[in-house]
Amino acid sequence: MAVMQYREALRAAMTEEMERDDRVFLMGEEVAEYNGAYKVSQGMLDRFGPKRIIDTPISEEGFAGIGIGAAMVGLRPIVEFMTFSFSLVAFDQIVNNAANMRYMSGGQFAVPIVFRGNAGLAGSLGATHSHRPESLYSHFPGLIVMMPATPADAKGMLKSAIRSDDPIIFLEHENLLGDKGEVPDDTDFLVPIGQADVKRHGSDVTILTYSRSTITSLKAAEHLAENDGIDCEVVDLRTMRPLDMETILSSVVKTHRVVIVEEDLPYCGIGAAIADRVYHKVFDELDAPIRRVTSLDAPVPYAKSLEQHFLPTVEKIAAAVKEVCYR
Amino acid sequence: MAVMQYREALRAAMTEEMERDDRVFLMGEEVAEYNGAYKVSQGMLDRFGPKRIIDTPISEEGFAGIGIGAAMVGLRPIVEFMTFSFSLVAFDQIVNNAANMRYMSGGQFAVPIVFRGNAGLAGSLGATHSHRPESLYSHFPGLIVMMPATPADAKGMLKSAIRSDDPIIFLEHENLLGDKGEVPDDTDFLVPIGQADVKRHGSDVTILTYSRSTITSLKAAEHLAENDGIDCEVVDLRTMRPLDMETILSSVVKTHRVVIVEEDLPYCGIGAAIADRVYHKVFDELDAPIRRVTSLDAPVPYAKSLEQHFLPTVEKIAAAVKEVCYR
Amino acid sequence: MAQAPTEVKPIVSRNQAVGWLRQMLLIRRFEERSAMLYQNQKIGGFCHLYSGQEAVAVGSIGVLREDDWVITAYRDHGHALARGMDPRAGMAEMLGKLPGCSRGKGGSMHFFDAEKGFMGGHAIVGSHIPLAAGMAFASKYRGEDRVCICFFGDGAMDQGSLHEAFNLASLWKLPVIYVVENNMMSMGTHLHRHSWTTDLTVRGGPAYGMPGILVDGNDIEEMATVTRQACNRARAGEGPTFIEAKTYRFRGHSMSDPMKYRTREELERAKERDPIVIFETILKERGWITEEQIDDMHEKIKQVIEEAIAFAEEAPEPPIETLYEDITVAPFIPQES
Amino acid sequence: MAQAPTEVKPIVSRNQAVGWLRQMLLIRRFEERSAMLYQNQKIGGFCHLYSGQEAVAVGSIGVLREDDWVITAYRDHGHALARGMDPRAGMAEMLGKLPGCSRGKGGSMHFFDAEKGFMGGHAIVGSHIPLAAGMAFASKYRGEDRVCICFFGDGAMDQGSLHEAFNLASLWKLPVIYVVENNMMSMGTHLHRHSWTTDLTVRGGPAYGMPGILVDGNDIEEMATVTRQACNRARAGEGPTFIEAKTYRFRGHSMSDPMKYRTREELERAKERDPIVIFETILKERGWITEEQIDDMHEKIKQVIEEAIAFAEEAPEPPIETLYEDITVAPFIPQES
Ligand SMILES: Cc1ncc(C[n+]2csc(CCOP(=O)(O)OP(=O)(O)O)c2C)c(N)n1
Ligand SMILES: Cc1ncc(C[n+]2csc(CCOP(=O)(O)OP(=O)(O)O)c2C)c(N)n1
Ligand SMILES: [Mg+2]
Ligand SMILES: [Mg+2]
Repeated sequence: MAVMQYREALRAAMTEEMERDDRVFLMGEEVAEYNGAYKVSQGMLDRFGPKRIIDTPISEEGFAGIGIGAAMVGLRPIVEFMTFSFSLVAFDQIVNNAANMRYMSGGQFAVPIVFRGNAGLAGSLGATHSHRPESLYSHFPGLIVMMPATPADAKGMLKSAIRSDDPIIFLEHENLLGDKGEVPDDTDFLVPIGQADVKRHGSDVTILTYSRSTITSLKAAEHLAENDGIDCEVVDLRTMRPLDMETILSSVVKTHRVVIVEEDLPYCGIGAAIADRVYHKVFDELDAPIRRVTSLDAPVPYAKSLEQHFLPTVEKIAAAVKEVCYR
Repeated sequence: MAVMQYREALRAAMTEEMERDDRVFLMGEEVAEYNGAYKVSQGMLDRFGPKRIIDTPISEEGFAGIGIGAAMVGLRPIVEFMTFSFSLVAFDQIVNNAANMRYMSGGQFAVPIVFRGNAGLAGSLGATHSHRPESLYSHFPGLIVMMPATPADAKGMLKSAIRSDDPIIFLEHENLLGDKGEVPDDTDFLVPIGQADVKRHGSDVTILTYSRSTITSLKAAEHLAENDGIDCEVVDLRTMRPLDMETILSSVVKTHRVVIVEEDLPYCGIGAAIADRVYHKVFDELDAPIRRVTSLDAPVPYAKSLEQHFLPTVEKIAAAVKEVCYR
Repeated sequence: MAQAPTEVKPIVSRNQAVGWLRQMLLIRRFEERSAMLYQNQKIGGFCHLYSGQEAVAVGSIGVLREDDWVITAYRDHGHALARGMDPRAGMAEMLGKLPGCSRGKGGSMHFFDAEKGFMGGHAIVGSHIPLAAGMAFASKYRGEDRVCICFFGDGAMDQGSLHEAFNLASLWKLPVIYVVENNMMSMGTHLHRHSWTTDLTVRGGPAYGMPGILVDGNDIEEMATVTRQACNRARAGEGPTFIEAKTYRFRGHSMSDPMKYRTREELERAKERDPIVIFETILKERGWITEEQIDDMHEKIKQVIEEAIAFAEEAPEPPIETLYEDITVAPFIPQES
Repeated sequence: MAQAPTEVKPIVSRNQAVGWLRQMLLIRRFEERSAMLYQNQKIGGFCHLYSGQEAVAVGSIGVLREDDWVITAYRDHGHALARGMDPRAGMAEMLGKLPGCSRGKGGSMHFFDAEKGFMGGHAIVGSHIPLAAGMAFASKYRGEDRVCICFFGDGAMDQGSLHEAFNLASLWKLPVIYVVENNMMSMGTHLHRHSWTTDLTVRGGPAYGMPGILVDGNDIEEMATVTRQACNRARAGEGPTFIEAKTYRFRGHSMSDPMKYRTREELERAKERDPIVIFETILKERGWITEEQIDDMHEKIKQVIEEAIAFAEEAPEPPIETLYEDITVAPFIPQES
């Protein structure tokens, strides 16, 4: 075990997988000579050279498509979007070419590609730069969507993503990049795709969450334990498609109460999709309607004074938890 | 009242609004000389000339952006996507420029534009040509999303859309274009944005649906009334954002049972979003968990023999209705 | 805008030439029968015929190596057959059957044949142009000298994906050959109404640092000549080439196109330049084939296509469980109920 | 690639010229102080400074009519101020305050000023290029002779949106002027590493049927000259113009850029060509301004900016209820709970 940052864990995952498999390469804006806009790929150009660490022009549609084409013939590209807000100009490539290729070709082609980069509200970036695309991409069968919350998960999940034969949307969070944590050194440490993780065991309420909201939820759980004697189980979903229904349901049948915490928009987002699946499976197990804590239903404003009201907070989560406990 | 096709009703709406307001124009692929890929704009070039009925190159990102720019300075463009599957290459323009412009400019600019065209499964078109973008666009505050099911609604809703000062996503259905129905002649006949319509009154179960699925749901309701003595209320939602919660809830508190019928994908689609809002508002009013009838969670296959299993059918709806009635 | 040399014919052996004629006839027949099957509603969806453009695909694909890649748009039957796809697999796909080249999931617009390096028909205009650069990228990454040839229509010149891929291909000197099949029509829109210039080599060639070669796409040997040059250039690491192949489609844009945008006379005139008739004449003049042999060839191809149709008609429908197959390589877990 | 004429100076009156100098100084000062406020965390998010490029915005916007439109990317302070935005509104926006030019919702990257025809800073690279064509389209549709000028960086040359908009603008002869501010860098990527050619007039000019004019962007009067020509062309219905303005940015890409991609010497050399110093020298040589008057101008501008900062600091935060304001023109109904 070593203590490292989330960004270092991502880098370790890419580095190890690139050493293991020379079909793996990294491509994106500023990943090479600049060492990564967020320093995730720092030093990788020095290590692997310009053949495998590749700076691109600002041509998301172009290089996403190049990645997909290269994957179709057997390479295993990692394509970095500087932020995932910029993936929207490559949306067609991802949902038509990456997601549908295998199906439309009757299984003849696989697209083993990882699209990765930050998503979410990084702070005062305004509406264009703060998109949360988790539900947009989870919508599509053919894609797998992963969102790590901790350094260890960042490493183990990214390694699994790179080894996967399917197209992966791997959403990191800028505000987690500097977080530190214990990370296994084992070069075969893998967090399986589609496996949620109970980050805190508890008996009263199940909090279903992911990415940065996991951290906030854990804080809220501590707060509730101390101040209100409510014992929350915090389930970090980690993979948004496919959802780990087994872990989710075994928690829900224990606690009978669910709060979903997410950074996504409230409408047609991932939270409603999760709630729907829980209701469908275990409606009768629920002692209270599911409550959700989300971003507000508005574009993201620049002003800090406004933006601070935008996201799930410990207070909002605590209020929702109390509500489902009828307290 | 005149009996006309859905496509004629759309044409009548555009024609009347163009005569009423010379800032309105129609732009898109094959809308002019070809008379529309689906003949929606047939004859409009003859009537209005090439200045206002404008053929474009295959440049969705380009002409969507031109429409938005023109709307920012006071024109009122109608932009046709030949099918909405092609809007995915213009996704960034729609969600960043159309949806966010007013907010980001602090209210200085409005974007009075209508993006319209077919969406859904038109039959044997395969995965690339059968997207259902209702949830993708309804996700974003700043957009309004409308989906008419009948010729009268097609006319009244499109006229309201054209008169609106906000960006509208107006999703038609290829398989409804030839449907006939009574349509008011009144040039001021408007169906208000955000208003659902109870297309069939009933007391036992509420079916929430929209677009083509409304027609299938009405058939299922007849079938259930005749064969099972179940009296369904069919609520045609019409506007997907903002949802008409008042109409929805007043039906639900009457029937206490809800089935949602949609052509969208099951996960992170519009149906889960609607279910979530109903649960949130009137959980205690529900005598059974909400059931949903959706497309399958797969890309859309070409083969008719497969595709026929894909969509909501009378049988599937009837089964869901019986399930919520515990029959 | 460079002009292709025309004086160096014949560039193929007699055997090859006869094979090319046969391929063109096969494509033509495949599509004529497809049109009938479409009218009988055995084929559904959109169906875009290639008739009139056969020389472009056959002449260019004809000079590739087996390990090269071919990718195209939705008007893809010609390229697939030129690349050696079994017409039975193609026809079964049209009919949505299990042994179809895409297991019945793709249909007319989405043909695939991995074994032949046929990387698909792609139905979103322009979307496959970056994919082609990606395959070329892989070739270069691995130190191979395989090339990718990518076909698209004049209408695709207006898509942003082309611009991004062209700059990247040129910047990175990727071994890719871009062929615009300029049939002067983007669906019902004449070239001069969708492109600022009707000379596409101005838009796609030197503007992106590539040779921009104009060629008569109905002249199969010219087509082969310029493609071979482009291959050599690509294999030598000198980068991409842009070829504008002027041609004409004899049918409507798709089966549902009433073709009001052109006159019967225009069409008749175009048919006088039928690439198949032209090549038949040339081969006869060279004494490489006789009238009789041609008739025989027509007859044999008829049989092949009828067999393909019979095969397709008898073939099984894809079973329902295939709906959830081939979505992901990993076991697929539907996110529903 | 045409070269701009340089012999026809001066093209402006003394008054105008002095006004331009003042504007450039205002921009420079606005940004120097912004950088400090950023370091003090009064400004958040991304902040891209324009220092070194001022002559491009001031010289070109300086010859527009009041009813023309200006639109640019996220590096937008310079264009906004050149168009006459009140520095107090700009500074309040930087600080996220209610009287900010976008009510505190846009921030540095998303300045807007409808009254001045300043159509925004736009932060998705390339996304505003079609919008500019749309405004030009509206001008033509209404039979007006207003033009739209659109600024973007060399990095935006690689986006598909540019390609689509350029073909459309040329095809429809729209009155739009496209100005690429070629500072040779796309964030940390040198031009030769992101564009197949370093001569952008090859990519953006004649390839799209537009004049492609190369101009020294640090020479404000050249900038004005070529823009005026482009305006005349646009107003006469002759269509778009592409201008490549060579320039240099003195600061990093954004405030968080360590600038490892260039040497101190390169930067020093570039600063010798500071457009403000150049223009000050010219005006002094012409006898249009004295050293004293320049000092006085610097002093006054300092005051203006300090006042703007004071205004911004004292200005109210946007109240919480504004979160749901200005989303739609119609009353907005949040789709939540
Ligand atoms: C992005 C996108 N927009 C529109 C369409 C609809 N469409 C299909 S083919 C076509 C015309 C294409 O013309 P061209 O590229 O010249 O090819 P051709 O049909 O002549 O072979 C159009 C508009 C599409 N498939 N994809
Ligand atoms: C579509 C998109 N991709 C990436 C970015 C991130 N980004 C912002 S500015 C920039 C560099 C742009 O360089 P250039 O266009 O030359 O403008 P300059 O910064 O030099 O003014 C990049 C990569 C973005 N904002 N949008
Ligand atoms: Mg064509
Ligand atoms: Mg630059």
